[in-house]
Amino acid sequence: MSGKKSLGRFFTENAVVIIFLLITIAAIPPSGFSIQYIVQEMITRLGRNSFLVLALLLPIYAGMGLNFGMTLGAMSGQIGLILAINFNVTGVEGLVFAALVGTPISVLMGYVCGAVLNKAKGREMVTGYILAFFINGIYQFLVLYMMGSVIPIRSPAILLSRGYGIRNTLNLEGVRQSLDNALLLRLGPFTVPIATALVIVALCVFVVWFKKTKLGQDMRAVGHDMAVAEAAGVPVDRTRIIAIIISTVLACYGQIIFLQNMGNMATYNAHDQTSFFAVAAILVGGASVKKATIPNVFIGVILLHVLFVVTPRAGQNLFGSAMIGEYFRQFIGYGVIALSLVLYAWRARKDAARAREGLRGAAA
Amino acid sequence: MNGTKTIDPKVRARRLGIRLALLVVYAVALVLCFYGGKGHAILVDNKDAEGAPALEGIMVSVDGREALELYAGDRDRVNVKSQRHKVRVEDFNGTILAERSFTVDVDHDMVLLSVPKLVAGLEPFIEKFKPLDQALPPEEPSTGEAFTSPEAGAETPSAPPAAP
Amino acid sequence: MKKILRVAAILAILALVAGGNVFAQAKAKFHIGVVTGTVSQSEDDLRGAEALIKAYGDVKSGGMIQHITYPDDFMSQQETYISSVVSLADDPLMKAIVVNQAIPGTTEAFKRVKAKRPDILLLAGEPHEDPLVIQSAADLAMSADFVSRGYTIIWAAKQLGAKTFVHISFPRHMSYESLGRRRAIMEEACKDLGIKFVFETAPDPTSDVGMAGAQQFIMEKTPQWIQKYGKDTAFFCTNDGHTEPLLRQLLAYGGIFVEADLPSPLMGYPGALGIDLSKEAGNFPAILKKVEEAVVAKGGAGRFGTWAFSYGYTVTAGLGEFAKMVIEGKAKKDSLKDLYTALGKYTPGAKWNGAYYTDMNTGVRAKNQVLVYMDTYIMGKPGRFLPTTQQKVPEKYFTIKKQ
Amino acid sequence: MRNLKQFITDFGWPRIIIFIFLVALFLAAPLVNVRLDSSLSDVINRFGQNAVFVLAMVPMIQSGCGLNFGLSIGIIAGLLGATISVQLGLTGFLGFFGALVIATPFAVLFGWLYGKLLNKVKGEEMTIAMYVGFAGVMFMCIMWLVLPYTAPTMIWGYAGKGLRTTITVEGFYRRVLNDFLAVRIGENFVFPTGEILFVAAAAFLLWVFMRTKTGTAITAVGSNPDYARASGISVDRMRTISVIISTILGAAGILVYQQSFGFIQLYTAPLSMPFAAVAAILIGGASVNKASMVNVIVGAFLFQGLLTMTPSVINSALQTDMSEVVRIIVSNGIIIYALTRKTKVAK
Repeated sequence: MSGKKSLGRFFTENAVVIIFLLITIAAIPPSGFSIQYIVQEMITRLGRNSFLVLALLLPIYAGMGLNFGMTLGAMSGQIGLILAINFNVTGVEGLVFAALVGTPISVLMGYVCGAVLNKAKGREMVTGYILAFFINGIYQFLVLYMMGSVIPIRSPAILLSRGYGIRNTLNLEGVRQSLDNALLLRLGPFTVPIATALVIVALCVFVVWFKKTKLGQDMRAVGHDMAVAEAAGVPVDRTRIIAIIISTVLACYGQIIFLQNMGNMATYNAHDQTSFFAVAAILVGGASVKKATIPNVFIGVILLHVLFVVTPRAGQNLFGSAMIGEYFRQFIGYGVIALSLVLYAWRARKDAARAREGLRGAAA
Repeated sequence: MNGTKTIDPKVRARRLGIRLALLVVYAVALVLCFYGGKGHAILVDNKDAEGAPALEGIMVSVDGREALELYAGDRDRVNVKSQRHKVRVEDFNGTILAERSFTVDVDHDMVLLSVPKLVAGLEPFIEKFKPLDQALPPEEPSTGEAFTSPEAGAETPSAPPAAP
Repeated sequence: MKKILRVAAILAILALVAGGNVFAQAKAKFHIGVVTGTVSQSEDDLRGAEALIKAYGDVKSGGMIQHITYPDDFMSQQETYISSVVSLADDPLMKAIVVNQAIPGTTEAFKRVKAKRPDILLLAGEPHEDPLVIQSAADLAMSADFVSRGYTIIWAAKQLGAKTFVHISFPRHMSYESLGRRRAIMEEACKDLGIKFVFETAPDPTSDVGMAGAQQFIMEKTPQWIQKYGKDTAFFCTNDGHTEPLLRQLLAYGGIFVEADLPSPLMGYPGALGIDLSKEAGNFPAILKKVEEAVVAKGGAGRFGTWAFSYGYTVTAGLGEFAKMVIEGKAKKDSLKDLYTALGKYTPGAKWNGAYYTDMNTGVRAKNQVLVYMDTYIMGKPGRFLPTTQQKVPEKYFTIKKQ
Repeated sequence: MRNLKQFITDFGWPRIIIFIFLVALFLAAPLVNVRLDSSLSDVINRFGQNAVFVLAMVPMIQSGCGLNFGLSIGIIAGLLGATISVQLGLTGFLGFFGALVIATPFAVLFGWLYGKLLNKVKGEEMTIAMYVGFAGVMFMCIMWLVLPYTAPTMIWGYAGKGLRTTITVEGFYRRVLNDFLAVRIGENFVFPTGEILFVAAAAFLLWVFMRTKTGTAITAVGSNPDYARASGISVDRMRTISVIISTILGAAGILVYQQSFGFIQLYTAPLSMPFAAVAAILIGGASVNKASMVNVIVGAFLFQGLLTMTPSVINSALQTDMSEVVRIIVSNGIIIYALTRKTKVAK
């Protein structure tokens, strides 16, 4: 009985990963892509997206759910990039410059986000989501109206010709793929951006190390039970804010890495989907609102992006309509987030109910 | 954070020191990146300059990159990073006419390097590029190149030319 | 639970079809990738791709055309867009990629394709990126002539008796070099022809109000604009989504409409008028006739215009055809004549005019960007063509800069 | 006195500020050549158009399910009703109420499933609702393409299949409510009597319902689930009922919206609609777990007023397009404000 139960448990716990794996495997043949293409695309996308997804880990440890507020960090990174392009700082230095400019902004944003989320305990995710919309308004105000009029912009190439505001699409020519190309490894038919990979590995090491520090321990305590942590003398609110600040700063760097690979930045929209894709990826990788590990990140990025690469074409080849493939991809994207949230919430409730019953049984 | 124990003044001083140091590191890193990563476009110009007529056929190489082939009246563009650079001018036989290192003002996004002046040993052979028509505020993304000769820069600025 | 069932159902479908799908051996010697918007973004472009599939077959069934679409919110999903264009280059038989409309990100996508497969011919229809940017990557870019039309549309409006010209747009579009420059030309042309020029702002459909909010705004404001500027006012909007509610209100309240930004009998009219065109599919003269009847019935005779053939449709289909001709060696990729031959296949009898794009700053004529336009057809009893293509556009307009 | 102060600080300030801002906009309108009468007419019309959506928020808030970010589910039901009604060729009042009748069973079914789902995820309703709504909309995008509709006014004229992005309801039920007993004052002001009556009727019915035995039970579940359970109320059942009602109201809301707007909007159009309704009810002073009819009316009016007035007045005044940004900041700021207010965490 217990074996059966544990098998069932394995399935429920990994339902999202399993379902996703099945859909992905089923969708690869009809897409008609070569394995070589898919693998190369995976390598590229791991380099491009992992950093952003890793930024989600700390707030989950701190029990704040999925940090939809990471979009704030992405916006900070974009401001850094805009300034780097403005001063024509190129190459890896340009990226570091953008990151340095983005850091204080994202720290501030992270603080604001953390403070707001502290006032909305229990509703962090929705609040973070709306907060991203709100800050997006401020970002637009800053970039579209302040830059060029209040904040001096010297490069006419990025300024709208009306004299203020940044152009809609920026060509990141100067920094384009500078990190990726800094150290390229050719592995048979594949190219691997080693420098990017090293940065990501460094971040993983940081996360592992951070969990062991006093602050990391505090974070886990807060994530486990705020009241208990408070009683144990952990400054709950402060710890939560720090978790969000770190996450926001990482998102800022992540967005810079993402955009240098894209080579092209939609000034007003590049951050729109950042949190959506990152959250979808980590959930697909088997993480939940309360629990996430580094392997979740990589499994998630691979699975989600393979699916995103193959579904439009697979859908098209199966249904004979390119549009259906496209809609299907988006449906899967939203659906999987909903599904994994539901599965998690449902499981958590069942566990709680079981615990309560156990308690009652004991009482009786 | 009330309720926490009062902090030892020594610890406090150390904390302050660390924070200040971090701030300095931050500022230094920012400046280093700015200067090191600052890109400049060098317009390598082989036109008649005051006191130095254009040279017939020359090969100009900046920082040891693939040499540009310039005939009299030609102008080409090289994108470089940071401020100190080397330029070497040869004729088509490989005789070195001049080899110099030079500095670009960090504030100049685009500079004009006059090869005839360089070869003739006239200073300054490098100056800030002034668009011919300052009246029109530049607005196209490639205005910088707008006034260079057509073969030089009708295209958008490309990454520093490695091997073609 | 619902979710699980749903996913399970889709899985089952996938498995079934995947199992039963026989991968037909490709019969075509080469493939052409076609990228367009979905029906909800730009129907005409997509229909052009369907026409190509009809003519040359789908890659899936051994034909020549591989058609994919880009997401509706393409501004936020550049990653998806770029990688799906690049994914076309995975097919070793792929010899050309046609993108219509070439939304932001196309240049980057083309650069990646070029890096991977330099042999692929890259054609961009109606690029959204600045001319110099797209020219750096595309083998050929083709746009509606935003220079000449800046003048001809105003000229046509004057022919229809307009006293005021209202230009409706929003910042994102005005930040495009082509659209911003056309606006400046229109403003100048209005001054010269004695028409009052008015610029009105409407919400961007790709912003968070969505298409619904944007259309709602046009619905509400148009009657007020007509009241403010009078019925002898010609309206022009840069966004396709705005066109339908605008036309609808103009038909109801009066006003003049010369032609849409990307003119087509399918643009706005069928939706605004609720016309059934299923029988006329693909037959543009018949479509035009039916649209005209509906417009006249609404009292819009002599005040509403369009191009006789759909621009978006023609660009997709024509560029696809052109790509095929080039690959087969029947055309040269820098021959304007050959391009017109390809376009002409889908627009029998239409009068075209066009030129290479000239960069204003350098005066360099780009050999890989073509600007084209057609005669404007004014619907009425009987309808008539305005000879816009024969208008000599005064030289000065070619040097007007975006402001 | 303290109560009044408490009231203002707790409920009032954002509303008061927005109200003052709106009044300022109205006062400024004539100065920048924006017609007051037509603006007012637009505001009232938009109020009617959107009030039912806002109304749809109430039952779920009261039952403790939080804000209905998954309102799109109801909208989809309404869209099904609308398209089927047009497909059947129903016109006039028959068209509108036909659509309503057809949409209701869909709404009940969807609402039931959706309610069941939300019962499984107590505490996480809002986030999940949002994604369920998104996924539903994307799923329907596929459906709109493949469902076998044939009415020529609805399908793509060119292809002969698949529904259009926007479908005109002209000749079916366009403005049937708006024009019913409409009062026209002057050239530019029209009072859409029928529409407002419909909204009033819907609000009244909901008000009455919330006072029936079931209604009070729903409120009880929302304010204290443990107590409700103890007094023998089935918490899950009440929550499901509230979700079903919310979904039906969502369906009715989109129909009211369509008849006034003149188009049925399909595909991705419903994605952003729930946010406007959420913002509106929060502006109206509702909290995440308490909402009243007053909140609905005030909220819908203030929010739509803001939406209508800011673009026209600010654009005319400043000659910029900044109003978009102002609107984004204001409406989302209000939602944040409401979400961060100290409330007992609804569980």
